[in-house]
Amino acid sequence: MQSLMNKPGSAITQSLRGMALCHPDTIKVHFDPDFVERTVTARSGKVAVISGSGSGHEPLPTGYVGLGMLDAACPGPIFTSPSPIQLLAAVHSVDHGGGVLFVVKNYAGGVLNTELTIELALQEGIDARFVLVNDDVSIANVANRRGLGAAALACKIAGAAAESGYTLDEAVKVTRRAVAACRSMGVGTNVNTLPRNGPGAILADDSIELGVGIHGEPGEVRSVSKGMSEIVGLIGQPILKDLPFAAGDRVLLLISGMGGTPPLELYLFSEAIHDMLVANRIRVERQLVGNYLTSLGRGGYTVTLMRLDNELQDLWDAPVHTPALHW
Amino acid sequence: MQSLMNKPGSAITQSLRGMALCHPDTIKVHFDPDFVERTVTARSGKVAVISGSGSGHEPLPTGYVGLGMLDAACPGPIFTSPSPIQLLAAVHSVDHGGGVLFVVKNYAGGVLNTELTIELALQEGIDARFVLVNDDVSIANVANRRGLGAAALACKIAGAAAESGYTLDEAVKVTRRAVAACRSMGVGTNVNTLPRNGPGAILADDSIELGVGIHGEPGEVRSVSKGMSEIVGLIGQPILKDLPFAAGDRVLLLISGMGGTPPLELYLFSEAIHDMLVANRIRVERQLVGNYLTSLGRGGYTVTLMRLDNELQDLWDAPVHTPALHW
Amino acid sequence: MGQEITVTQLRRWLLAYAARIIENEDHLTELDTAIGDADHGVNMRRGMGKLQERLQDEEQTEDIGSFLRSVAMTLISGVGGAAGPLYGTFFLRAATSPTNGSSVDLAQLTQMFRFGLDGLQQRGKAQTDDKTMIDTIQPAVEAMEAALATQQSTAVVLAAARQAAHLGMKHTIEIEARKGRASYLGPHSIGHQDPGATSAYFLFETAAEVFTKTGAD
Amino acid sequence: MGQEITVTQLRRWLLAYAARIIENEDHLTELDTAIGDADHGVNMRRGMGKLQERLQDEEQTEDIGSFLRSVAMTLISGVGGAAGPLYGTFFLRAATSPTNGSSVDLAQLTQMFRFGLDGLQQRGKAQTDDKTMIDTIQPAVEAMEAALATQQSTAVVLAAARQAAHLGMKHTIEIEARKGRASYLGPHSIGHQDPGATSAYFLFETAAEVFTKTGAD
Ligand SMILES: Nc1ncnc2c1ncn2[C@@H]1O[C@H](COP(=O)(O)OP(=O)(O)O)[C@@H](O)[C@H]1O
Ligand SMILES: Nc1ncnc2c1ncn2[C@@H]1O[C@H](COP(=O)(O)OP(=O)(O)O)[C@@H](O)[C@H]1O
Ligand SMILES: [Mg+2]
Ligand SMILES: [Mg+2]
Ligand SMILES: [Mg+2]
Ligand SMILES: [Mg+2]
Repeated sequence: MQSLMNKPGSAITQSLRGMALCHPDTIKVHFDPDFVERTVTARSGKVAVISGSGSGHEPLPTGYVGLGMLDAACPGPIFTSPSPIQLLAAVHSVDHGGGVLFVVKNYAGGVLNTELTIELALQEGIDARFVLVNDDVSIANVANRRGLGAAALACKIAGAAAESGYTLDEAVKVTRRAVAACRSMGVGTNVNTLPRNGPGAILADDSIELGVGIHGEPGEVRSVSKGMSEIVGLIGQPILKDLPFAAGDRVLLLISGMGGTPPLELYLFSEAIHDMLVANRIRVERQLVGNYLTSLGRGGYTVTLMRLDNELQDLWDAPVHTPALHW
Repeated sequence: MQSLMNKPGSAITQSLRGMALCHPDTIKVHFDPDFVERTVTARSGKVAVISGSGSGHEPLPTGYVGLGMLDAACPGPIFTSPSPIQLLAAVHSVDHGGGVLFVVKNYAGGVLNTELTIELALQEGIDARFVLVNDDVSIANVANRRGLGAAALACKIAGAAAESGYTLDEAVKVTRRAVAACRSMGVGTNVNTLPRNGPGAILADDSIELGVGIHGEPGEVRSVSKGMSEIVGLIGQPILKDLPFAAGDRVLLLISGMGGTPPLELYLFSEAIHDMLVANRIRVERQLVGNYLTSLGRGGYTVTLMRLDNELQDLWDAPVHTPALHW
Repeated sequence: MGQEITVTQLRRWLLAYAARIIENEDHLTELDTAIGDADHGVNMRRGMGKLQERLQDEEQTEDIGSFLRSVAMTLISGVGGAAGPLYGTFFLRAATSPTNGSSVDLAQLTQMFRFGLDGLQQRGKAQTDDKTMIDTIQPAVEAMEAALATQQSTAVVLAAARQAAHLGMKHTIEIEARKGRASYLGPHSIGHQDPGATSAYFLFETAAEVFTKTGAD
Repeated sequence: MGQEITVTQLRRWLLAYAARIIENEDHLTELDTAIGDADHGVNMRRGMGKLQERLQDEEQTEDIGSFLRSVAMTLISGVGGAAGPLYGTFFLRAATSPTNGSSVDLAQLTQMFRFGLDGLQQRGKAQTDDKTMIDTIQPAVEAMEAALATQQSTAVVLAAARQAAHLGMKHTIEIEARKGRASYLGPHSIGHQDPGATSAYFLFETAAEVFTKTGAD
């Protein structure tokens, strides 16, 4: 059935239309250039929060559009950044005079396109800023760290801040602080299936890929015959040491499947993560477990920890009403 | 990474423990015999609603435990019915004197085990009944029709009825009516991956399997080079004609991924389904699109229509707070 | 004829049955591979392991009804699949035969089996010729009833049961499945012996061996 | 020397460029297959198609600034990937050179390229030897500036630019990528020519061809 997805242009357009038909109260879709906008109008002066991303990571970003989160999302082609034309169209549609905050994962295309969009917006007198998401500890060089689960968390924090009246400066500041409090890592359990490549290769039964990206970027192949606790041993220390997280910390735990991992396996992984956190005396104050940042139908998971303080926790708890998150 | 799931016994137990750690406010887990119970205690005299199912279909049934839905769920081994020992342990734990309603998909093992459990419960003076879910129109012989998405819907309707004070008789009656108003069909886009079999075969790019079950039961292989609207053409008529649904009907639409289909493809499918319903002047009053009834990580979807009346719609809208559904 | 069967003999029978099933685990799984989901041997083996544990427990009842009920619960928890609740129901209902006490004579044993068979049929809704364990158990019980009516000896009654069970089991090769997973195969199920009919045959094979030997003591 | 370049000549140059890229689509994709994600040819081809449409539009400006800005927006919407915003920025910033008017002389053309180059570097934060299109464009612009300082003819200045661009492009084979996707490969990127440096080379190759020919008219 690969063929259904083989014409990414029209498939993505149709899929967006389908999404809007499924969530008519929450989102509406614009085409050519493509972007998704929330239906609930924002009060004048509210900071607009926008996120662009290549397609294939759903629900990020389109599933996070709605009250308390994104004002608009711009989906690019599969695994490819949306263009400044899309981003600028979204700016024109959702700017309410409070300026625009972009949440951008740290990949060259995304950053370049967002920076160019900001240049174009500034030329029109629209104040626009961006927050870079770079939580992937599997990359040693911090400047090259990719954006993973913190992208979803940053959209929530920025959206809640904007909704509750933060100025653009304040919203940028707290969202940067949120990202700075996050560390993540990805584990692949099979190889990515890109529409153009057909089904991915399968890793050996006892092997995983450590530190994979969400676009099929390879990780380090490891044999893990001892199961989940062994995997968690391999990713737990790099994550905890990097911030570092310390005994007594309160955290938000996000465990996201990459799209092809059954809930059964995701919860199996969660169990081992919880045990690791208890052993390190880190308290899970809030958590999300499910498919929140995916990589088409690949098998695997990413785990993200965000160290909470009162402000971040309040923003996290603030009401949200989107296709993928609502409380 | 198949090996992580290769020891189903212990993997399922650990996964249940992980699930409880991820949703501590909503569910708690009992082991040996294994069952999941809601944390919110029910008022005395409330009908208890229980559903058992082989594992591998998550969130069904464990993700539907909580206020307004299931009092308890019993997960069996992968694709294998739970035993009467599990079911009876759940009965003992959640019976509040109002009797017990079991929601059972129509597969021999599930029915036999539930009927035996009911016999044992009756011997103890506990009133227990079951509602059979058999919504799969791909099977001509109605007696052999398998349970698909209507299982999730029946759990919601039964749970809401029980919560709002229906007697056992009344709850059974309305849940049977809900199931009778449902018709479903499954489409497979690759072949099932059972832990013991390793990765499934992949269908040709332009092929689907029509009328697959959720345990890898094969369907009819069809070439569908024209894409989603062609698929919807193949399943739409059998579903609509069977009830039959008629112009002017209000329906609840459930589109569930089988676990390995990316949201992008699921919404692409949704678009075609919506277009088909509009063409038949059937109004989608409520809808759920996501992974609600899965088949490990297989690619594919099931679509379920339930004809709504006021009572069913009110029960659907009633508050629910479970890991997988909450409003 | 007047021979009395106690819990001790029933236990001996079921231990022989468990051993026979365990010897035949692979064979049963092979049969289920052809027309089912390749687990009947595994299911039965798991249940028989639990049954052996249970039967080796020190604390034992002398009441046949309680004994059969405990066997039933062990099979229900141990076997799983369709066979678990079916065998479980067989023993659960056999336990309710009103003439069970601390021992049964041949007529009472036959009635016990009849109760089990009726329960099994009520549970599974299968008839003979549906290609299930009913094809073994029903002719065996009917053969016992017929032989009893003509006042045959224990050895003769149980030999008749065993032979009828064997014929029934072999007959499942020729017919199309109408119940259980094999029914999904329709006419393709023809030519294969039913796994459940096979595991049920061993009930009568071991009964003939154990009770006859006991009777000869 | 005193030759003036108008929007008409710029349009002719960019049409030649578009044609050259389209001829080389597969080559560019092959280069990106070795060290990137196999789409540079596809990306550029898509953008060049849109550029051709745009340049064939009837309604045209005579103002070089507006013309370049419209070229930039076309590339931004058409190319995608990293190359889209980079080429887009090059033309967007080239459009802001204060000496642009309805025509530019050789010095003003050079300044226009300098503005483009500076914008590109600001956007992508790459230096020479990072194995990107900068390795082509920076030496080319510097060569133009140096040749201008010694009062060379249009033909000589543009030949110098083309030669420097060519050397820069070939130099990318020898170095390790530090920017863009190829940088993920580290030392494994050595031995492969950078796709963006290659597509950028054609800017100067076609400029030398078109503007020199124009000058000879
Ligand atoms: N409705 C039924 N009535 C009687 N016996 C049945 C029925 N359904 C299945 N069986 C028996 O159960 C056997 C299969 O048992 P088993 O493989 O352990 O369970 P499952 O089919 O759930 O995998 C079949 O060979 C058949 O003899
Ligand atoms: N930061 C940068 N500065 C300058 N050029 C860059 C930069 N990053 C990438 N490039 C250029 O872009 C080219 C790749 O373009 P393309 O394949 O179209 O985009 P993508 O890398 O997003 O797939 C590289 O070969 C390189 O020359
Ligand atoms: Mg079987
Ligand atoms: Mg089975
Ligand atoms: Mg590329
Ligand atoms: Mg690319």
